[in-house]
Amino acid sequence: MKLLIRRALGPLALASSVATFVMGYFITPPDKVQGDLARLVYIHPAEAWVALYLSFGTATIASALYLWPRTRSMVADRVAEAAVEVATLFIGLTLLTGSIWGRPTWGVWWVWDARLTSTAVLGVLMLGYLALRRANDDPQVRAKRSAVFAILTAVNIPIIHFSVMWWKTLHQGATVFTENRDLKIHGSMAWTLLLSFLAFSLNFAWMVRARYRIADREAGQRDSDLDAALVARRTETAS
Amino acid sequence: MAVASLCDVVVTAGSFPLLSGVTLTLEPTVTYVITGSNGAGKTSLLRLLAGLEAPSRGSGTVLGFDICSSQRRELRRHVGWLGHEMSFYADLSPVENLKFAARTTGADVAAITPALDRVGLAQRSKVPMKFLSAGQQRRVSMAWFMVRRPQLWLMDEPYASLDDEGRDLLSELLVTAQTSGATIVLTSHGLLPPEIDAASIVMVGGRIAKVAS
Amino acid sequence: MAVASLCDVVVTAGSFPLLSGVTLTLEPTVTYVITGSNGAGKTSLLRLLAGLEAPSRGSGTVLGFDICSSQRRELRRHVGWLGHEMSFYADLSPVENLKFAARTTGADVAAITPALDRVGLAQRSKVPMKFLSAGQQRRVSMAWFMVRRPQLWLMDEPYASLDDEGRDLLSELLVTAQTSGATIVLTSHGLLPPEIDAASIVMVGGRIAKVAS
Amino acid sequence: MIRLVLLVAQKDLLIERRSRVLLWQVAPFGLMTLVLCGLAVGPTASTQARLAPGLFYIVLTLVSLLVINRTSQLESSRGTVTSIQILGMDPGSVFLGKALAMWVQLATVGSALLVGTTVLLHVSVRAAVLTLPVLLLASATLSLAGVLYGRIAASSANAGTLLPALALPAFAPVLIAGERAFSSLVVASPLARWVWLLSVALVAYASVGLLLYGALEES
Amino acid sequence: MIRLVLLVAQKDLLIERRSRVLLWQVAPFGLMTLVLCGLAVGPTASTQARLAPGLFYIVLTLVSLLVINRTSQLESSRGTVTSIQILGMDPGSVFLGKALAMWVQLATVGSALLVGTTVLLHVSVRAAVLTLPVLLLASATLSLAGVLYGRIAASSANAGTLLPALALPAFAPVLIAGERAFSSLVVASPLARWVWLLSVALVAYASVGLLLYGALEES
Ligand code: HEM
Ligand SMILES: Nc1ncnc2c1ncn2[C@@H]1O[C@H](COP(=O)(O)OP(=O)(O)OP(=O)(O)O)[C@@H](O)[C@H]1O
Ligand SMILES: Nc1ncnc2c1ncn2[C@@H]1O[C@H](COP(=O)(O)OP(=O)(O)OP(=O)(O)O)[C@@H](O)[C@H]1O
Ligand SMILES: [Mg+2]
Ligand SMILES: [Mg+2]
Repeated sequence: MKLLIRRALGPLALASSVATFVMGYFITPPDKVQGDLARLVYIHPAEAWVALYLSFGTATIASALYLWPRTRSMVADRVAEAAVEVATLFIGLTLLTGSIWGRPTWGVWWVWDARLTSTAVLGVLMLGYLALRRANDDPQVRAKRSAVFAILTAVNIPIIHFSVMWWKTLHQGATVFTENRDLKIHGSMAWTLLLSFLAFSLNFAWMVRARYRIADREAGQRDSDLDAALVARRTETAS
Repeated sequence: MAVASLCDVVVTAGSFPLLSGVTLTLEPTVTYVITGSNGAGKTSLLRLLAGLEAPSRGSGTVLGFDICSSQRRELRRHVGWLGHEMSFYADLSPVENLKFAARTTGADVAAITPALDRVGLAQRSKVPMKFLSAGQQRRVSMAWFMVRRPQLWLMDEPYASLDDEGRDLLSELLVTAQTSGATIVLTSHGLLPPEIDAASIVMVGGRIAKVAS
Repeated sequence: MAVASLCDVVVTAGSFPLLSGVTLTLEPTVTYVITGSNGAGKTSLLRLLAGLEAPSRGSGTVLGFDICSSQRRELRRHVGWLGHEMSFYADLSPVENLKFAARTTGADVAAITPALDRVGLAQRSKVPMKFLSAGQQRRVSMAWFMVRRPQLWLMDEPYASLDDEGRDLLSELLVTAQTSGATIVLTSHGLLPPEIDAASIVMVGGRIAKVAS
Repeated sequence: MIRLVLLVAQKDLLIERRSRVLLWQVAPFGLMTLVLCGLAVGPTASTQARLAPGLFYIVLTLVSLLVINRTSQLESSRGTVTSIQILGMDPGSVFLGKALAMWVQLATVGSALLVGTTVLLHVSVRAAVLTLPVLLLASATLSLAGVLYGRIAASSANAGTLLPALALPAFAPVLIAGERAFSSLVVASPLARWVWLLSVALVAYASVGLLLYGALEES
Repeated sequence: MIRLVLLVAQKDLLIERRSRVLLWQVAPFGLMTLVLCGLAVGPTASTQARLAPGLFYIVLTLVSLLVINRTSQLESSRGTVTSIQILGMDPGSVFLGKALAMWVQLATVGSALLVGTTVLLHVSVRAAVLTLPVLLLASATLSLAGVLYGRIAASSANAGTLLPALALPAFAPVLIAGERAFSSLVVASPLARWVWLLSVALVAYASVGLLLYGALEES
């Protein structure tokens, strides 16, 4: 099973991405109102789903596992780090494609909409997580602090979400997102949309695994460095 | 039962091994003095014994607490510490600092004023710690040991910065502590006063080179 | 001409007199050792001689500079300093720190690496200062003296925290400096090694109680 | 437990009383930022009254960053860290005690700022008085969160700049909720849900703190 | 003289490169404050374009407080202060060197913030590009003033909270001039006088610094 995952993950991610691209670009028809621009729907929502839910969910669970004494291991720490790092990339992409989409649709790059604002806040929180990791050298200390920070962030997400939602509904009328809902009823489009979610999720899994393996190799390297350092330290003389 | 027993403990900071495999047993009511050249790991060993550092390899117990687990916090309550650097809150006076410490650990608050008198700080006991001279700051730590009476005394170069009178006072304190059943571990670069009868631990390159009593 | 002559100098911090009237003359190429009990004002006197404190009463000159005027800054360039606390930038390594100091004072940059080798820090010369042990930090200061070769050496308990080898090194350094014409003032609570031939200054309560050579 | 909470709070407040940082430095900073914000939005009284709640809470957030920074710096020097660790205090109590002390400080500065806002930015006195309970709630939430984030940032390199980067995004909901509640009083619209949101945040931070503060002290 | 200026600047930038405070902590903080300000001011785009210059300069001021704090903290511990004093460097050069290093940092963060402002607060790209020279001028003035105030606050107890209280009022003119100049570009009105004001402030701070920095080091 494990072997299967290891072998199949990369090719599957690649294949589904290619399929999404082909379907999205050549097979599905352009939108009546937005034209070819609407094809961003095969990229942007899936990116957002990976960035907000899949990756941050992974990071939170891994951090909780690290903090729970019985399941504490550096594996969990590394998974959390990998997930947040990948999430930062995806959140950046979400903001980017969203802005690109927003410029022709809304006439501006950015509006103070609930979803946009909470995405931006979350993005900064993820940068904070990465900054925190860089500010501590000791692996144990770093793991603990960043795990607590990740959990705090997870607790914050619903709070941010609701505050921003309520805040917006007080100020702004209907959102743009409802207009596009009817896109989904076209058969080939719905399938392509679904496929895009699958493709981005697979890509996420593949990237996290790759990042994890780099971290693992670095840790292995550190371990053997430590062995060498121990030997060097032990041979220090009384001088 | 041994006060502390360490088995092949490694402590690292970044990628540097502060301790490179320490195996050691400390017996109760003995005074130990750790010697070794600069950077040999004396301070690091004391911090390990105090529960202030977590081993990255090896295992051990101190005062019955496992130093690899979260029992380290419990351990810390039972040791006394005197370090190179200034301790306590710099903005508070010795009296205020010791009162806070005594209240949180349940030590005897009434013993504070006599202890500060004893170490010769009666005059300066209401001045913020940061204004005290190097030796005076050390004396505040000595007063804290008198109030706290811990089971395990850990002192990093306690004789440094003290004048002759301070040194006599410290020796007296150590002798009384030892006879009343405490275990003492201190580091030193010089000779100890003759009244201190100590087993010696020699460190080289982050490990124990020799233990002799 | 005298290296330093102080006439009834008072230095205060807040309302507390750190020095309560010091009159003192230091002769060139002599080594002085200041002794006295904790809080007697030894560190304060050294700071005064370094041009780090301004007298609130009295007058004096050090190395020909008037310590009551803005010549104090000029004076500071000509003295060497070793204090209780860590010096230099904690985030930079010994090499980087010494390079910066040498460039700003015009000292010889090429002398830095040999000096660090000499004090036994070849291995640790690229680690940020804050990670060095107590004795290693002192050794960096010793290396700086070797590079700088100041006219007046001011050292606050230089022998503390050094191991035997470090102490020998320091004594050697002091002897060479003295023979090459520098004046040395240091404080100490213990005995000095026999090779150091020093005049003694005894302080009590912020003043000079006795000077003997 | 409660004894220890009070002891810790009392000690933090004693240090504040000794150094008078709040009175002489934080409060003037807050007032000054308020004036600057007033300048930046321009001189129209109506605009100012409309923007006042938002500006008030921004300033409060910045002030709390200063207070948090100060509180966690008290225990920052290496020697102090060691001797506090040696006391082996129960982390939950330390957490609550420090938050209590910070709450007292934030509520004090906050009230002063509220007076400033009323005077400088033309908010009605009625709205300002009515918003006081919300302010107490918001500052309690900020304190609990602040102690946690302060501890996460503390004693890592450059805590002074790391803290704002970590805590500011997390403070956003408190800021929004406080601002909305205040605005509701200015323009009369429902406010219950904002109080509700603040209370949820308060409980969330208190529980996470009690559970996880220990894990942070460990390190 | 110039050699010493460069040496000092280089040393400060080296420490920054070692610790990466600017990249990981100050820049995210600035972006977040911008988002928060956008939130607090409310979502209508038109209001935002008008308020954008003011908000931008407020955020820049807060960011510079962080940078100043960090720069003066480098020399804060007692031992370090002593050994720097012992080098007896020419105070004028130290002043200019530190200001230079700070300028590099502020200009970098400022440009990043400008991009953020353009995207988030609907400023036209043209106005943003045209305001860049003013930004460079304003950040140079802030740096010079910042080093001075940082030095005044440093090594008194609680520098971290004293600094904002001292420096913020002094930054007000720079803030206003920068904001006005930026606004002039947004709504097209004369801007020369603000550039003029900034230049005067720059020269004034530079001269005061060169003259008096020595007096500060003395104490
Ligand atoms: C910077 C700008 C934008 C950001 C940060 C952003 C962010 C997001 C996020 C976080 C989601 C996931 C929501 C969820 O699954 O709960 C999402 C979904 C979506 N976005 Fe955007 N978005 C932006 C601009 C746009 C624009 C301009 C459009 C189209 C006109 C758009 C169309 C959509 C659609 C159709 C979905 C899926 C809707 C759904 O599943 O409810 N987005 N976006
Ligand atoms: N800033 C200050 N404010 C008030 N009192 C101070 C201040 N600095 C030092 N003192 C006091 O001045 C006296 C002299 O201090 P100094 O550091 O010179 O003593 P010392 O002789 O070096 O002592 P030690 O041997 O302990 O190092 C001490 O009693 C100290 O408490
Ligand atoms: N955080 C750290 N990162 C890297 N190296 C460190 C760190 N802390 C200490 N070291 C190194 O670990 C070694 C042991 O330090 P330690 O303080 O235990 O020595 P010590 O025996 O107490 O020396 P001294 O007699 O000088 O006080 C030193 O070489 C020091 O440079
Ligand atoms: Mg040591
Ligand atoms: Mg002294």
